[in-house]
Amino acid sequence: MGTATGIIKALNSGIKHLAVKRFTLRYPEQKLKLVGDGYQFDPSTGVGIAGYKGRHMLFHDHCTGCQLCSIACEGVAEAIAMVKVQEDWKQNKKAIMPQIDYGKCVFCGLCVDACPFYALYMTNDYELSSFTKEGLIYTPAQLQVKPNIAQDVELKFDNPRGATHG
Amino acid sequence: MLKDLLTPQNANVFVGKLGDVLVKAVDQPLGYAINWSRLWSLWPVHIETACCSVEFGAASGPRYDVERFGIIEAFGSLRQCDLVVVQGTITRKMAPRLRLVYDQMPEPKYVIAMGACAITGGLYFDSYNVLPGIDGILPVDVYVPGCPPRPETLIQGCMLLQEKIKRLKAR
Amino acid sequence: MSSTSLPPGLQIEKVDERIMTLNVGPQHPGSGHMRIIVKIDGDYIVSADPDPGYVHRGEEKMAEYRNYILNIPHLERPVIHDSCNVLYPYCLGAEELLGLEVPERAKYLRVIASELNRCVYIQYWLAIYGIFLGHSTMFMWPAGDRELLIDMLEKMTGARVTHSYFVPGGIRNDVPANFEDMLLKRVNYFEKRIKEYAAVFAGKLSREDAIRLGTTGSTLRASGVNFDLRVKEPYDAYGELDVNVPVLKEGDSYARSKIPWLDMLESCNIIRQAVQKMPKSGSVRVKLKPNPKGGNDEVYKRVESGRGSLGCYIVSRNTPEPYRLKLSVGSFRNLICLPYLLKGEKLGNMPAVYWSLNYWPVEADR
Amino acid sequence: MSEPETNPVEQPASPATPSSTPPAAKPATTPPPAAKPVPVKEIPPFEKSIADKVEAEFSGKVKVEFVKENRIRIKTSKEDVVQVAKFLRDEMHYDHAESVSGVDYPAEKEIEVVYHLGSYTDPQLANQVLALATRAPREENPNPGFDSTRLPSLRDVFYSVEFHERECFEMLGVFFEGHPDNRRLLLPEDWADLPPLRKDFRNKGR
Repeated sequence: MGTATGIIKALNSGIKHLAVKRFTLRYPEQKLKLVGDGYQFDPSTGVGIAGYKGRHMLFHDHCTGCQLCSIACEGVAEAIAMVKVQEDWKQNKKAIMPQIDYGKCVFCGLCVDACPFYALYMTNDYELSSFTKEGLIYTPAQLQVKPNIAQDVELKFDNPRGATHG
Repeated sequence: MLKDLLTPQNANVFVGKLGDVLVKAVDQPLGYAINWSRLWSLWPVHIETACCSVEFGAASGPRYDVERFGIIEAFGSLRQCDLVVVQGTITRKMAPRLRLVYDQMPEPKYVIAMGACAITGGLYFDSYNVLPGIDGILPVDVYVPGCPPRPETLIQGCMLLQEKIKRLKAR
Repeated sequence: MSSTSLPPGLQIEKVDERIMTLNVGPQHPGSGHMRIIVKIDGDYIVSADPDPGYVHRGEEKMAEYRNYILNIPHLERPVIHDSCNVLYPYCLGAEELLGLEVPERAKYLRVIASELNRCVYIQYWLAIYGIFLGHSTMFMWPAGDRELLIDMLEKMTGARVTHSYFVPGGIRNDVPANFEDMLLKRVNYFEKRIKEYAAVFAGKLSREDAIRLGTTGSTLRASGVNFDLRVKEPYDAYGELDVNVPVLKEGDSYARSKIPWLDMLESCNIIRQAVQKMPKSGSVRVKLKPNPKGGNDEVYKRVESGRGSLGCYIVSRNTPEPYRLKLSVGSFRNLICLPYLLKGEKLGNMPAVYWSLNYWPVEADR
Repeated sequence: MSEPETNPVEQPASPATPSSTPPAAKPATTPPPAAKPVPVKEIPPFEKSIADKVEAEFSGKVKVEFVKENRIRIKTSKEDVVQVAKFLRDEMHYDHAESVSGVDYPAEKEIEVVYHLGSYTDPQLANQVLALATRAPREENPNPGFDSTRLPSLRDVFYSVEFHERECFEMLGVFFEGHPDNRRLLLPEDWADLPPLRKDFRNKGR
C-alpha cells in the first residue's frame, strides 16, 4: 500500500512539473538585467550605492593619479598598477592612471571605496574571458570605455507556472 | 593515356600522388567533422579544487544549464573526460594530484583556468601554501577571470574554447 | 610523530589480508576537496581517517599582514556561498576592538543578508548531497531554487556569491529601491517551493556523543540538543526577533539532512519579521578612519552559520593589523565525527554519512 | 596579556570610561553623544561568580585575566592545566572545547595555547565561553616534536580537542603529550619549513 501511494505521489509530482515553464536563462541571446549601472561609492557620505560589481570604469577627467586605489589593492590582490598615459589633464600632473589586471582582481570593490574623486566606478560588464593572460590586463584607455551590453531579461516568478526569465 | 602514364616503374609514385589528392580532399572535411563532434561533447572531470566549484555547480544547474553547449555535468570517470576546469586555488598539496588527474586523461584534452586564484594566485598572492597560477603545471587554453566568475563568464569561456577547438588541427 | 614517519596514506603498514585500504578522493564524485582513507573488510568500514588540507590557504597567517578593512575579502573566501555569515563574527569582533556602534538599520539588513545566505548555502549543500547520492532531481531542484535568492542577494550586494558586504561598522551599501516588496514576494515563492521538497539514510549519533565530540550546527541539533546561538546568545538584531529552532531526536543522517531544510523555513520567517521591524531609512555605516587600530585586547565572537557555531578569536596588540586571528569553524569541529560515525558502516553509506555532517572542506582547511 | 596588569578583575574592558577612551571609539556620526552615553561597564555578577569559584578552588595556581559579558579568561601554568580542565568539566559543567588556538609571543619566548570552552548541557552556560590559556616555552630553532615546546594534552578531558590539537601541533610546533595521534593534518606532506603560524615565519614579500 505504501509503495502504491509512493508511486502515485511521485507521478503526481512529475506530472505537475510538465506544466511548469522552462527556468533556463538562454544566456548568449538573453542577458540578465542587473541593478543600476554598477557599484558606486559616495565618499561624502561614506556609503556605497547598490549595483553589480563587474569590470571597472575609469573617468580620465577625474583621476588625479593619487594611487589610493593601488594602495587599497596592495592588501587585497595587487591587481592595480599605476602606468603612464599620454594625456594631459590639469588635475593629473604625474600623468599616471590605474591599469587593472583581471587575472588578479577579485571584484571586491574596495578600490572604488578608496577613490575620493569619483573617478573609479564598477560596471555591469562581466564577459571578460580570454585566451591569454595578457588579454586580461586592461589599460586606462580600455577602462575608459563604457560597456554597451543589452541586458534586459529579468527573473519572473509571480505567474502560477513557476519562475521564468523574460 | 592513363596506361602510358601508369607504368610499373612509377606506379608507386602515382598511387602516392593520388593518395595526396585524396587526403587533401577528405582530410579537411573529416578534421572539421572530428572537431565539430569534439566541441559539442566536452566532458569535464569531476575534480573540485577549491571554492569556485560553487559557481561551476550553479553553471550546470537549471538556470544556466551548460548542457545546452554539450558540456555534460561532471559525473563521469576521468578516463572518458577531455576537459579539466580548474575550479580555483591550487595549493601545494593539491598540485601533484591535479597533474596526476591530467596525466591520466586521454588525448586530446583541454584546460580552463577558472577564477583569479587559478590564473595568477589572485587573493592568495602572498600565501605560503598556494601556487601562483596553474601555468606551471598545466597548459591552459582559456582563462576565465572573476572571484568566482559568474556562470555567464564561464559559459563565455566555454564558447571561446569551442572556437579554439574548431580551429585546432584535428589530429 | 610526523617528523620520523611517512605521511598518512603513504605508510607501509602490515595489515590483515582481509582488510583493504581505499583512498576516496580528492578526485572522486563521493568526496569534496578532501581525501578519506578507509579500511574495509568486505563491505564494512573498519576505520576511516580523514585527510583534509587540500585547500589550506593560510588565511590566518595572511590576516596578520592586513588591516581590519583589507581583511574582509579574503576572510569570506572559506565559504563563498555563505560569505555573509563567515564574515559576521569577524565584523562583530572588530567592532568591539575598534569601539564602533552599528546603526539600527544596518543591524536588520545584516540579519536579512545572513538569513538569505543561510538559505543559499543550504540549497547548494542539498544539491551536492543529491550528486553524492546519485540523485539528479535532488541536484536540480535546490540548484534552481537557490538562484531565486542569489538574484536577490545580487541586487542587494552587487555580487552573486562573494559579497564583501559586511564591514566593521555597518554594511557597504544601502539596498536598492522597493527592496522590501521584492524580497517578500521572493521569500513567499521560495517557501512555497521548498515545501514541495519531501524526500533515507544511516550513521547514528547519540545525544551524549554529540556533546562529547563537541559537534555543532545541524549535526548537534539532529541529535536532540537544543542549541542555536541565534537564541542562546543573540547578536545584532536577533534579540528582537522570534526564532524557533528546529530540533530532532533521531540523530541519523536523515535527521541531519532534514534540519537544514527546516532551517530554511525558519529563515523565511525571520526575514519576514526583520522586514517588518526594520527602520525604513537611516544610516547604514559608520565612517571609519583610514587605518584604525585595535587596543591591547582580545575578543572571541561567535555566530550561528549554515554549518553551526562559527567563532572568531582576534588578539590585538595596538596595531592596525590583528596580532593573531583564528577562525573556529563548524566544519572542522564536525570532522571529528567522521571516523567515529563511519566505523562499522557499509562503504556505500559513506557519501551519505559524510555529506550529512554539513561539512564544507574549504572552510575546514581555511 | 603581554603587560602585567595591576588588578585585571577590577578593569573588565579597556574602554571603561569615556575619558580613557581613544578618539577612534567615539561615534563619528551626526547623533550627539549625549543620546546614548557610554555606560560604565560593571562586572557581570554571574560571570564573576564562576571566576570566583575557579579562583577559590585553585588559589594561586590560576589567574583570572578578565571577566567581560559572557566571556571569562583564565590563565594557568602547564602543570596545572589538566587539573583545572577536569575541574571545569566536572564541577562547572563546561563539556566541550570550541577551538584551540595558539598565539606566538617571540618577545617573551613563549607560545600560548587558548582553549575556548563552552557548554551544551547547562542552559545557564549556553552563552558563556571560558578561555583557558596556558603557555609553553618556545625555542628559536624549533624541531617540532623533539624540543621543549610541550604541553599536556587535554584530549582525555575534552574529546573534542583532538583535531584542534593536531592542527596546533603542525601550525605552531607545540607537541601535546598524551595525544594519541600527533600526525600532520592540513599542511602538505613535504612541509619542511618552520611551523607557519610562528611570527618568525614570514609570508613571501611581506
